Amino acid sequence: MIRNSTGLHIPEPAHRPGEQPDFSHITVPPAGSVGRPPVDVDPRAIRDCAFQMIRVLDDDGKVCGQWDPGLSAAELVAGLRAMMLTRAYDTRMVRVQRQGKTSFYMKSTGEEAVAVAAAMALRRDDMCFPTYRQQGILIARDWPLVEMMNQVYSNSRDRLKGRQMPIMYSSREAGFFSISGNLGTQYSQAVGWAMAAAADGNDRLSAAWIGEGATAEGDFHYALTFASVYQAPCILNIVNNQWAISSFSGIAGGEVTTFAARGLGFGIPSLRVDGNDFLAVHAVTSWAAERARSGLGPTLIELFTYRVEGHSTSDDPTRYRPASEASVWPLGDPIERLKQHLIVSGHWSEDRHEALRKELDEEVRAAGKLSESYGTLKEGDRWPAATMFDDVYREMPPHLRAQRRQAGV
Amino acid sequence: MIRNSTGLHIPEPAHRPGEQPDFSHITVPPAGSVGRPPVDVDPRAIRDCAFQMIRVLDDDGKVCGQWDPGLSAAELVAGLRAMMLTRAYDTRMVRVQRQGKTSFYMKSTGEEAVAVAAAMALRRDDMCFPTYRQQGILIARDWPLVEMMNQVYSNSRDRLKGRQMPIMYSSREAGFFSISGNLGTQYSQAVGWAMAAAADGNDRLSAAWIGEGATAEGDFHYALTFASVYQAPCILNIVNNQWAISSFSGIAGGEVTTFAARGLGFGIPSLRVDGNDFLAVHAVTSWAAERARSGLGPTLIELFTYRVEGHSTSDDPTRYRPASEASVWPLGDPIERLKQHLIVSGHWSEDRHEALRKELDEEVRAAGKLSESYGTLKEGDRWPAATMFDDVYREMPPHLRAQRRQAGV
Amino acid sequence: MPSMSMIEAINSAMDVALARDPDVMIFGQDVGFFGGVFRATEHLQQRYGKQRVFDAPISEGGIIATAIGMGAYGKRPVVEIQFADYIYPATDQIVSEAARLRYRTGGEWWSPITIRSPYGGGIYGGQTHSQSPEGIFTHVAGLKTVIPSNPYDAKGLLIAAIEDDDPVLFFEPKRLYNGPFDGHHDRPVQSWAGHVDAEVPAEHYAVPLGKARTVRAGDEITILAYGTMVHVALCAAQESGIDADIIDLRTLIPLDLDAIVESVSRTGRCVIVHEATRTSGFGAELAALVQEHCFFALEAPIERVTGWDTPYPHAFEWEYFPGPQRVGEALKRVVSI
Amino acid sequence: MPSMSMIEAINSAMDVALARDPDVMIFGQDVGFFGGVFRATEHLQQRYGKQRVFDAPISEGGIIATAIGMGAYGKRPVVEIQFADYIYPATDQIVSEAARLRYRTGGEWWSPITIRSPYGGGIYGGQTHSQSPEGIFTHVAGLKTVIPSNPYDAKGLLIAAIEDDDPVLFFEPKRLYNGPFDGHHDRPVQSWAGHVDAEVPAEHYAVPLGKARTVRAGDEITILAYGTMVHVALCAAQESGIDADIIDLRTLIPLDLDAIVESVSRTGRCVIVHEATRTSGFGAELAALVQEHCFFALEAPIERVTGWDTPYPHAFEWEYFPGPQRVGEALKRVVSI
Ligand SMILES: Cc1ncc(C[n+]2csc(CCOP(=O)(O)OP(=O)(O)O)c2C)c(N)n1
Ligand SMILES: Cc1ncc(C[n+]2csc(CCOP(=O)(O)OP(=O)(O)O)c2C)c(N)n1
Ligand SMILES: [Mg+2]
Ligand SMILES: [Mg+2]
Repeated sequence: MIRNSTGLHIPEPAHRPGEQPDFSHITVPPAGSVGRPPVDVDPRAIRDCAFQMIRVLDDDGKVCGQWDPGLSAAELVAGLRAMMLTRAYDTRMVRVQRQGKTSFYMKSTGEEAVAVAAAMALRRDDMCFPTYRQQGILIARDWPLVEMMNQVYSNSRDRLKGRQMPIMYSSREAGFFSISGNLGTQYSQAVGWAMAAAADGNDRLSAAWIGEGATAEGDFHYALTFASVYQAPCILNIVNNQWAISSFSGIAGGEVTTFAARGLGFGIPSLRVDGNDFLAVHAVTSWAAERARSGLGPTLIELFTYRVEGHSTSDDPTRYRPASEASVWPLGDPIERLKQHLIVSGHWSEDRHEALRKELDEEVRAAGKLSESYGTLKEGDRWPAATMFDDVYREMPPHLRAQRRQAGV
Repeated sequence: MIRNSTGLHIPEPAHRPGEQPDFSHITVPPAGSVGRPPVDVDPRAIRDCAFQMIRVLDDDGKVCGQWDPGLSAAELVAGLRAMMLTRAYDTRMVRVQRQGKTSFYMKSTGEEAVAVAAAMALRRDDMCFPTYRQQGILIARDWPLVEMMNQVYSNSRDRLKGRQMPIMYSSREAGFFSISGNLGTQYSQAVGWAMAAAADGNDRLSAAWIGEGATAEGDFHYALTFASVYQAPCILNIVNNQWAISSFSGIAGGEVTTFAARGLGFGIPSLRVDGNDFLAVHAVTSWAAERARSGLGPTLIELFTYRVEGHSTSDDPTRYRPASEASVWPLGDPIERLKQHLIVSGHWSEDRHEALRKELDEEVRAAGKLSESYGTLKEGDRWPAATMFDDVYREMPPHLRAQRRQAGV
Repeated sequence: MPSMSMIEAINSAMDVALARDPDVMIFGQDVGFFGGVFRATEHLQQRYGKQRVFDAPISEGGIIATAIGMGAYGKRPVVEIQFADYIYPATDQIVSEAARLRYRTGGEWWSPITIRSPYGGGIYGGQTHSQSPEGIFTHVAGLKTVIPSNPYDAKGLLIAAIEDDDPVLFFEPKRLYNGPFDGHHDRPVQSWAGHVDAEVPAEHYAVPLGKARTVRAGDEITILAYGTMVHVALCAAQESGIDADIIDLRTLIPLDLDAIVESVSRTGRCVIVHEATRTSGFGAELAALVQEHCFFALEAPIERVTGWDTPYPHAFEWEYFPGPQRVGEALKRVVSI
Repeated sequence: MPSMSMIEAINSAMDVALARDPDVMIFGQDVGFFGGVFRATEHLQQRYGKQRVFDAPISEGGIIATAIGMGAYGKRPVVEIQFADYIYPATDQIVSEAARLRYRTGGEWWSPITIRSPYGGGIYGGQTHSQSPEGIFTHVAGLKTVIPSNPYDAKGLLIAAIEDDDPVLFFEPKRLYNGPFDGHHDRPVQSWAGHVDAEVPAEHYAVPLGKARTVRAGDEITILAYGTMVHVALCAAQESGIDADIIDLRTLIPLDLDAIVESVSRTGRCVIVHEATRTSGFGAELAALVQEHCFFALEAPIERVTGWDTPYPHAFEWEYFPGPQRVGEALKRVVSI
C-alpha cells in the first residue's frame, strides 16, 4: 500500500539511465509451483492464479509440474524454428529500415514465445486479433515471409496496396486480423468475433493480444465486459513486456497489482504466465482454448515478458532506461530457454542450432531479395497511384471518382 | 460457471412480467458478519470484502458488528429526515411532471441511503460527482429545495439558466458537481479532481457515483486506472440498483461476479455494502474517507440496492419486470429500516415519524409554490431567450454575437 | 398497403432483414426483451430469439467494437445507439476502425454494420437528447450517412443500409417517429395515419442509398433538407408562398450532387436547412458544393438556416430549433435579392 | 532574440506557463521523464517536478477526463495527445463534457484545459499518424481550435491557449516541428534557423486567439490556409507567379472572419487549402462563409485544395498531400475565370 505523503503519487521505475538495473522487486516463483486446474473449474476457485506465475521450464531447462503441455520433440523444434525465424526476420527488417528502404519497423525480440507458442496451441481456423508485436503468429502459421516484407515495403505486391504503415499486416487466410495503428481496438473486436462464432454454434474461438500499456484504453474494458456478459469463446492475452514506449508498467497500473488481476472483476479465469517460457505459454493457451471450445467462456492470460529492444525504429530506449536492463531481466530469453530444454532433453545440439540459424538467415535473405524485386517504399514498383481511391467503399461513389479524376493519377 | 450449450449466452433476469418475482439467488449475509479492517490494511488482505456484504442493521433494527459507525441519535434523525425529505421531494416532482409543469423527472425511491448517508459521512468541502439519482446529497447538505425545483422547472431563478434537463443539478457551493446526461463521464473526472487535490497536498477528497449499468462505459475503466496509478484520494461508488432502464444487472456483467470485484484488478480496496442500510453506508464511506485523507488512495464501494420506481417518468417498468418485484426485495426500505432502528433504540416513535412526514410534505409544498412563482417550464417567467447564447465561451465570440442578432431575441 | 408510423416502418425493416438473412444480428441498450426505449425493436427478440436480438451493456464503444468483430466474422450487425448524443464514446471504433477497415486491408475485411440512432430535438430532451451529430461523420471517408424523413423511406433506406457492405450511420429523426412535424410545436401533434408517405409495404423493398428525392417541385428557390427539416421546409414554403424546389437528401454520403446541381442551376437560389449547429455542419459542405458547381447560376448568396452554435438548451428549444418562421424568412430574404 | 524551432517554441511556451502559474499541470503519454515522443516537454519534469509534469496511462479518454476534473478543482491542465489520430477515444469527454461544462452550468464550472496534439502528414506515418481532425472539433460549440504555422506563433498562441479559460484544441503541424515545409518533399529538409518567424522571445508573450495574419499581401486572389499549408500556399503563389493574398488563420474557432471578408472583397477570388479530407472539412465552412459574406465580390467559384476523401495512404502520401503543384493549379484555374 502506497501512502501519498507528499502530494500526488507518480509511479517511478526501479532504475533510470545511469543507474544499476535491478529487478529484485520482481518475484519469480519456481517452475512447476502452480497447479493446473481442470478446465471447468469454477473461476472463483482460481483467483490466486492471477497473482502467481505459471512456469514450466526451470533454470536448467527441465520441465516441471502439471502445466507441461506434453509436446513432441518435433513440435518443440518447430516452435524453436518459428521463434528463430521471427528473430532473424526482425533483424533484417530493422536493417532495411536503417537503409531507408522503408519508413518504420518494430521488433518483437524477447517476446517471440508469446506469439509463436500461442499460435501453435490454437487451431488454424481460430482468429487472431494481434498487436504489432505478434509477427510470430504469422511466421508460426507459415505465412510467407515475402508477403510480410511486401507489406513492410508497401511494394507492388503488398496485399494492402501500400496503404498501411509497415508491420500492420493483415491476412484473412492466416487467421490474422488486420492490425490497427490505434491501440486496443482489436481487443474488443475480437470479442465480437467470438460472440458471432458462438451464435453460429461452432467451436472456433478468437484470441486477442494487447500490450500492458494499452490495457488503460476503454476497449480493454469493453472486451472484458462483453466477454464476461456473453461468455464469449475468446482468449484475452495481455503482453506485459514492462514498457510502453518510455513508460514502465507502473504507469499502466502495474505497480500495485498484476495485469492478470484485471480479469477477476469480471469473473473471468485469469492466469499469469512466464511469457518467455515456450512450454508455459503453449500450455495455458491450450487450457484456455479448451475452455472456449467447451462453451465455458473467456480466459484472460497475462504474459510476463520483457521488451528487449526499443519500442520501434523511431525510439531510443537508452533515454529512459539503463542500456543493460535487458541483460539482467530475470526470465531470460525464450529462444535460449527452449534451445536449452531441447538440448538437455537430448533432441538438439549447439551445432544443429547454429546450422538452423544460418538456414533461417538465408531464408530471410532470399525472401528479402525477392520482395525487394517487387519494390521498396521509395524505389521500384508499387501499386498504381490511382488505386489509392479504391476500397474506401465497396463501390466508388461519384465524389471519389471525381477526385480521382482531379488527382490526375 | 456458465456453459454456452446452445450458442451465445444471453443473461436473463430471474423473472419477467407475469412471473412470480423471486430473489432467492441473492445471498443476504447476516448483519455484522463482515469485519472492519484498519484503514491502512493491505488491499490484498481484504479481497474477500468484494464478495461479501457489509451490513450493520439486522432485521430487527439492531446494530451488529464492527461496522457500527457510532452515530448519535441526533445524527441518525438528521439522516432519517434527509431521506424522508428526498422521498417527499421526489413524490412531488413526479406529480408536477405529470401535470405538465416540466418535461421529465427521475426518482431515487429506495436508494435514499446511498446518497444521504454518504453525504453525511463526507466533509462539506469534499467534492461529489453524482449521477442523476443522488439528489439526496443536495438535500443532506441542506441545499434549498427551491433551488432544486427552479432547475427542474427551468424557470427564471434556475441557476442553470434553463439549459439543462430537469434533475441535472449543479452546485459548486454544495460541493455537487454538474450532472451530465452522458453516463459515466463524471466518474473519471472525479479522479482528476482528486489528483488535483492531492497535488495541492490538502486532505480534500472526491466521491463519485455511477450506476451498475454505466460501469460498462470506458470512463469507469479510466477512473479505476487513474485512481490506481496515482493513488488518488477518491471514493468510487457503484450504485447497483439491479436495473439499468430495462436491463437487469446481468447485462452489465453482474451475473458471474459482483461489481465491487471490479476494483480488485486495480489493487483498489473494494467493499460491498447493503445500500439500504443507512448505518452501513455511513460506515464504509467514513472508512474510505479516512483512507483518502490519510494519503492511502482510492476505495471502491458497491452499494447493493434496488430501484423501486421506473427508470424515469418516461419509463414503464411493468413492461420488463413483475410489478411486485419491489415488494419482495430482500433488503427492505432504507427509510423504514432506519426508522425501525431509531424506534427500537428508543429515540423515535411512529407519532414523531408521522409528524415529521407531514412537516416535510409541507416544506416541499411551500418550496414548490415558491418555485412555481418563478415560473415553470411552459408557464410564467424564465430567463430571457437571449441568454441562450451566453456561456458557450467565457467571452462571446463574434459569430455568436451575430447569431444572437439573427435570432432576434 | 398498410399505414405505418416511422417507428413501425423501422421496426418492419429490421423484421424483414432478420427474416431474410440469418446473419443479421441486432443489439443495443434495451433493444432485447423491452424492444427499445422508442420501441424500434419491439417483438423482434420474441420473434427471432435472444441470440439474434439482445440487450447490450451500456457501452457504446463496446457495442460498435463487437459489431465490427461480428462483421469480420461474417455477420451483418445492426446496432442501436440509444440517442445520437451518446455515440461519442464509440467515435474511435467508428472513425478509426469501421470506416477504414476495408481500405486498410485492401478489401480483405470490411464492416457491413448499420448503426441506428435517434437524433434531433423537439422533445424537450435538453442538450443530451437532442443532438444532430451527422456532420461529424460525413467528414470521415469510408462511412455512409443516411437520414430518412418519412416512414416509406425509413423502411426502404434502412433495408438498403443493412444490406450495404459498408458501415452506415442511420440517423432517425425522433421527432418524426410518431407523426410528421412541421415545426409548429404549439399546434396539435399529427399522426402518420393517412399520410401518403406512410403507406409502407409489409414486405421487403429498398430505397437506394445516394439518391435524393424532390418532395416539392418549384422554380423560385432550392431548399436542401433532410430528416425533420424536410417537413419544416415544406411548411415554410407553403406559408411564405414561395415556389420552392425542395430536395430531401435522404443520404448525405454518398450525396446526390446531380439532383442538387440540377435544381440550383434552375432556380439560381438556395437555402440549406439543418438542425445541427451551424459551424462546420453538413450545410457548410452543401454550400461549398453548390457555390462550386452552380456559381454562375447563383443569383444570391446561399443561406443556411440551422441550429445555433450553442448546445441545445432545454427551456429554449423552440428558440433553438430552426422552425418554419426562420426558414420562411430566409426564403424571403434570398428570393428578394 | 533566440532562434527556436517550432518544437522548441512549444517547449518554451509550456516552460513559461509552468513558471508563471503554479496551477498549470502537464501530462500525457511519455511526456514526463522522457519529454514526449516529439520532445515537446523535454526537461520540464526535471525542472518543475513529477507532480506537475508526468506520464499518463495510454488512455486518451482518461487523460481528458482527469484534466476536466483538475480544471473543475481549479488547475489549468495542459495535456498531450500523442498523435491527433488518437484523439478519438477522448471524443466524448471533449465534446460532451469539456465543451459544454460552462454552458450547462450557467457559468458555474468550466474547462480551462489545453489539448496539444501533433497533426498532419508528410512523415510517412500512414493513416494513423497523419490525420488532421480539426474540422470535427470546429463543429462543436464551446471548443476553440488553434493551429500555428511557425515558431513565433506557436509559442504565443500556446501561451494564449493555456491562459484561456475555455477548452482549446491546439493542433501542432508535426511536419513543421523542425523546419518549414513547402510541400516539396523531394528537396532537402529545411531548418527554422534564420527564418524570420523563428525569432522567438525567451520570455512570456501571447498571440491572441481569434486573430488571423496576412503572411503575403496580394491582390489577385485570397488563399486561406493554416498550419503546414501556409508554407505550401506561399510556395504555390511564388511558383505560379500569382499575386495572392495569403491569410494564415491561426485560430479556426473563433475565426477572424473580418480579415477573410476584407481580403476576398478585395481580390474577388478565393482558394482554401487544408490537408484534411475534403468533405465537411473546415474548408467547407470557410467556403460557406466566404460566399455568404462576399457573394457580390466573388468573380469565380471558391476552390478547395485538400486531402482526398480517403484515409492517408502510407506509400502514396505525396499523391495525397495537397502540395504546391496542386495549389498552384487551383490558383491558375481560379484567376483565369
Ligand atoms: C490510441 C493510441 N494511443 C497512443 C498510441 C501511440 N502508441 C503506439 S505504441 C504505444 C505504446 C504501447 O505500449 P504497450 O501497449 O505496452 O505495447 P508494447 O509496445 O509494449 O508492445 C503508444 C503509446 C496509439 N498507437 N494508439
Ligand atoms: C453514454 C450514455 N449512454 C446511454 C444513455 C441512456 N441511459 C440513460 S440512463 C440509462 C440506464 C443507466 O443505468 P444505471 O447506470 O444502472 O443507473 P440507474 O438508472 O439504475 O441509476 C441509460 C442507458 C446515456 N444517458 N448515456
Ligand atoms: Mg508494453
Ligand atoms: Mg442501475
